[in-house]
Amino acid sequence: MSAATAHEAAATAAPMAAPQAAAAWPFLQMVNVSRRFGSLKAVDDVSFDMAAGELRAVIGPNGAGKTTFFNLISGLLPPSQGRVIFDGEDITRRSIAHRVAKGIVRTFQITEILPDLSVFENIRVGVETARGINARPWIGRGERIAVNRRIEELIAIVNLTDKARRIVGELAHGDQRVVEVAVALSVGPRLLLLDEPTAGMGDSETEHMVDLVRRLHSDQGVSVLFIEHDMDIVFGIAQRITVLDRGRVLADGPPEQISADPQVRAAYLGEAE
Amino acid sequence: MTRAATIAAMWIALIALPWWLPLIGGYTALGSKVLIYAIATMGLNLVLGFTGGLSFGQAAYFGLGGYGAGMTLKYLVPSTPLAILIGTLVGGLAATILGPLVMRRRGIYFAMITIAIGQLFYFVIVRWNEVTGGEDGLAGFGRQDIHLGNVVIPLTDVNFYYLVLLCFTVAVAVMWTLLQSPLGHTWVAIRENRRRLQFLGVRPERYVWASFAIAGFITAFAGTLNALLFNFTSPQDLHWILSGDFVIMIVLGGMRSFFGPLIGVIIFVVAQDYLSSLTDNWMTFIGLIFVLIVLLFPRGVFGIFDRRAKIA
Amino acid sequence: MQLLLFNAFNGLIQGVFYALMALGLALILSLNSVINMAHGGFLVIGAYLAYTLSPYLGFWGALIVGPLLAGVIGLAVERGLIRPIYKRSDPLYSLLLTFGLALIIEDLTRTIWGAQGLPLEVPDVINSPVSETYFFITGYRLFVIGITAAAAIGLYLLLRYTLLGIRIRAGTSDLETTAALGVNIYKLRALNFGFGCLFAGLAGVLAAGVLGLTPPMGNSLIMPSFVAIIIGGVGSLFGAVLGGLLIGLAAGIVTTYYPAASEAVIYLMMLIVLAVRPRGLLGEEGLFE
Amino acid sequence: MQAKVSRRRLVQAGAALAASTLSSPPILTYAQGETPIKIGMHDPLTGTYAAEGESEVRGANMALAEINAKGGMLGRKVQLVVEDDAANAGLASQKATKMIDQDKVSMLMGSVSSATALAVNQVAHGRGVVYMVTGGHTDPVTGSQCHWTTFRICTTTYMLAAGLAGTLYKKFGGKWYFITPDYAFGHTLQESYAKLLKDLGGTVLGNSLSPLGTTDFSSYLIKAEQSKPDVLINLTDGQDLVNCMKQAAQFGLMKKFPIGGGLSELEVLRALPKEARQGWWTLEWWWDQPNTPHVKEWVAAYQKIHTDGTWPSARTWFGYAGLHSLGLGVAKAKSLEPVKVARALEGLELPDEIKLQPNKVYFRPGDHQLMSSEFPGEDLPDGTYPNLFKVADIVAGDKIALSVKDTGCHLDYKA
Repeated sequence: MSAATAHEAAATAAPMAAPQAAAAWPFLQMVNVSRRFGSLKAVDDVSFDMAAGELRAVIGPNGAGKTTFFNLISGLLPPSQGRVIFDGEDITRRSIAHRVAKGIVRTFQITEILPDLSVFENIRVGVETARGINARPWIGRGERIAVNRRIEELIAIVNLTDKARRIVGELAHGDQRVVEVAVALSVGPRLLLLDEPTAGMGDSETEHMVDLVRRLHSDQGVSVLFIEHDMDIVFGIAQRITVLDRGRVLADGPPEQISADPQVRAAYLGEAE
Repeated sequence: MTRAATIAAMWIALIALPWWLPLIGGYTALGSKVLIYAIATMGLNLVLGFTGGLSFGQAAYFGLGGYGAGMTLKYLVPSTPLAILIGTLVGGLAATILGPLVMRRRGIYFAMITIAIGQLFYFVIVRWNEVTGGEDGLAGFGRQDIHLGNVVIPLTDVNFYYLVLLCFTVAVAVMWTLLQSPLGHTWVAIRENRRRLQFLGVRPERYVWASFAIAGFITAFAGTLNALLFNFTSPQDLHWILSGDFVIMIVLGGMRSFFGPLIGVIIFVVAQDYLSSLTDNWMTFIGLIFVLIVLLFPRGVFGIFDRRAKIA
Repeated sequence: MQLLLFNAFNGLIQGVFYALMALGLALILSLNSVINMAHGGFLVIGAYLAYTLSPYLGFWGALIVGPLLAGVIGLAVERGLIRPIYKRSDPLYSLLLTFGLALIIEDLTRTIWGAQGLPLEVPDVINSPVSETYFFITGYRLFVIGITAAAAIGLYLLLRYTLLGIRIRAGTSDLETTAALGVNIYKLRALNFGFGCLFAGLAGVLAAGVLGLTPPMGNSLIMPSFVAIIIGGVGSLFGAVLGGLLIGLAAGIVTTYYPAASEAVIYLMMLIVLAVRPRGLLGEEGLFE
Repeated sequence: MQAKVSRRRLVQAGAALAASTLSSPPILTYAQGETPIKIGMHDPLTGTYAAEGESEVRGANMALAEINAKGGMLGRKVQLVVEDDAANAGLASQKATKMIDQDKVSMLMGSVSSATALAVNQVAHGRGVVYMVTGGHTDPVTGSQCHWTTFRICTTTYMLAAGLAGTLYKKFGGKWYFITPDYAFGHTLQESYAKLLKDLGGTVLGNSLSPLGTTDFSSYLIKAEQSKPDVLINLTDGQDLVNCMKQAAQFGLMKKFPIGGGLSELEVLRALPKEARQGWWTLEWWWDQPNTPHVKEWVAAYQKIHTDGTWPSARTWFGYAGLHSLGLGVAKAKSLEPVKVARALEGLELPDEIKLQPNKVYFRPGDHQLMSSEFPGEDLPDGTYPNLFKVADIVAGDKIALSVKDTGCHLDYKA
């Protein structure tokens, strides 16, 4: 499909969207987005495109505005200016729930789980939400079996079968983060936002997580956008990297281009050495 | 003992209560009162223990249920089932209507607003003399015999106990089903982590509202039985002191456990009944129960055995 | 019309009293994160201690020493009972603890001083009307307004200009950071709790001038101050004062036409404020700002 | 506060709370096999009405000692079971049920608040147990909600009004303003006063209904002042009365017009500072009756037992007369059977050493209301406890009570 036909298709499907000339369908697009906190510009006039099926990393020094960037996409914060477009729809002012329904699901830098519940119960909430039944005051046998089967499936995907009945709050940190990813996965994301998925993990835990992210992307067909500090991981798995610095996009491109970018080397990689 | 065996033993003990309670010096009405309070507190615990909303004004719906039932019998129809039905609706609808004001709050705010709303109802009841009897309470009605086709069941003390036990069973079945359902799972998830749930695309407010409303109905249901217990209801049944008592009964038994409130009620009601016969200073002892539970046994009786109930 | 004005003014005077109660409660709520259900208890303690001390110290001495002792008892309670539960994130526990404390205080008061109501004698200087026409403006009421205003202004100055006050404000907005900066937050919270109880004690002595002393007297006085805080906005001390004045005014006006609703009206007002402006009139804007 | 009444001490005081979970005190067995007659008494020993409740219990215990000293009832020892109702109607019902079912009491007595009286009225009637109301004044107890089981010592609200109205009218004039507590007791009292005033030829200038538990009376006092009454009738009771009078004194209203009222009590008078202890009120009994036989001896007997410097009040007498009445009823019926006791009590006249007042004092058969006297009089601002009141008159109860027909009472004996 040529760029021109893609443009037309988008225009007919969603007249609100303003797709720009991109190589592929603009899956997630941010147009001149800013977010201010008082006088501080945490995100400053950022424009950003991401294609469906991408595995993209967001990097940048501390205070670069990475988490705010995620908050703007996931709907935790409204932008001060600019527009956020997802899958052809302007979602700038849409609720978190609407975004999740469209397939944007995130995890947090500080693990957000249901600490007093088991792995199974954590994932069950997501599965029931995904099936749209979580307001039901009773559950039939058939439905219950279907729900349980799906939970077991997800637990198998993230390799936690032997810990399914354990209380999440008592699991190792790495496992807790895996549970969070599994819960996010349970609602059927199209775009998964992972905020520092390996933060605070040991080597083997990190390896497990990296493998999981890669498999989600390749086997489950989920588009993944992740914030990460560990450059080995970033350059190891990301297909494309966006570098933020002081709220602005410093560079954007495939790993080899980023690692060669003199600006990035000066502002970020140099500093990290 | 397995869980099933324990629960079976509990039901047998409850069914046989009118025989064994007098033998150890109790009285049947005390058994009825315990079960009535158990329904109320287990209902409240849907909000408090399972949804994590600190409802501190629950007595209002309990009392409204009582007035609804009493006034039905006094002014409308002499029918016990109708009195229970109407009372339950009155209290439950009050909670449903006010739910939206409550559902967005958390923690301290939730507590303060529920207390204040409870006091609003208290003052309406206590000042609306012509209808409610005001400070003197509502008297002059009596529970009516139950007519089942040609069979007439007189509501003697023992029969009334069995009516209460039947209601308890129904309420337990309803609450158990709810907590096993996706709705119940969502409540627990809200208690555990509201933000996580929001980012799964759930709007927690609506579910908190549902929880608050359902708890209101169940507490009101208990309130109707309470009015029928002594054929009397008074504004003190809506007062925040009773709300506080309900909460401590739940915490005493264990707020994370389904049957925890029942245990808490048994201990609290029996202790109050016993202590207030023993000493003028029983309030100090009740107060000490509050303080000691909070400081030493925050997980309650059930929590001691349940490693899930983490507090600090 | 004249009657309405009388009552509106009179309501404001009553509101001053609610404000004083609410101020102490709000202070404890914001820094200690405790809904102090025993606030009415500390009020009773202040009032009874003043009653016991007044034969020795006179009314004026008792007015000072009674609340101070209530504050000291507050310090002890904080140290022994409240401090161990700060680490529990669920506010349920402090609520229940102070609730139990309220029962104990009421019962001990009854045991020590008796259930029989007791009169606190007010000096004649302030115990009569200042004007024939406006007979409801008594010296005592002006005195209450004066003391409350002085207490509120004193608190404002303390929070604004003293090191302790600045720390309390800092702790209210971000306790962890304040602790990280090397402030002993345990001491800070203890002092703050003591201040709150001191305010409760002061309210108690002032109330005793117009009410008879009974052990349960705190119960009926604590709820309106809750409402004052919700209306004014949780987290704002100025809001608590404003809320107190507003509900006093509302109750005063409604009393003119429909006395039976004079209590219900303040709760209705709260519902309306919540529906229109959920965080209260001045909610979460920091202390006195 | 010492000299505790003989509460139920069936258990070792040290019995641990833990042990109480489901067990209950073992029944005390008498060595001789003689079972005592138990009488259950509920009264507020905590909460707002604790002072009044304690006075009633003290009175009942004096009667108990006297009855047992004379051989008990029907030759059996009498035991008083006292339960705290905290002036909470729900708790009162529970305790009444407990005393009937668990303690097997033969008769019930007690109450300070009308709500508890009405609540226990239901329980007692439901179980066919004779109930002697000591201190709940609301009219329905021996009126619209009267039962064959229920008798009452304290006077009706109507009688309270009737005792004083004439005196006030004659002394001060006929333009009255009312401050009325907004609940059943206040309403009946005000209606009674208004009716009596009309009959005397006076006018009601206005009536402010003050919610029970009001702490700030200024708006009602403002309204009252504006109407420039001959008399301000303050019908509030208990703590409300204390608060209202304190505030009226601060407004200087006592200097403008006299204040009169409904019920006052020694307990209330004691709680008033001197500047508020003014005006005309009705008591239902007074310790200083120099010309009435037995009163001085009785007061002395009270003070021999209670050395805390207190004097007996009307409440003490309620408790005293209440238990003695039950004793007299049983003696006359020669049985504990409720219907027989109730029938025996109807028309029963209290002897001098129990009634402790002039006039004929008896239970009216039609509504079971005791026809006892009212003691209208004036507060003494300069008096010291217990000289806080000057009795002006002692009005016989049956002269001022509503006729049985007007009370609306129909006794519901089973056929």
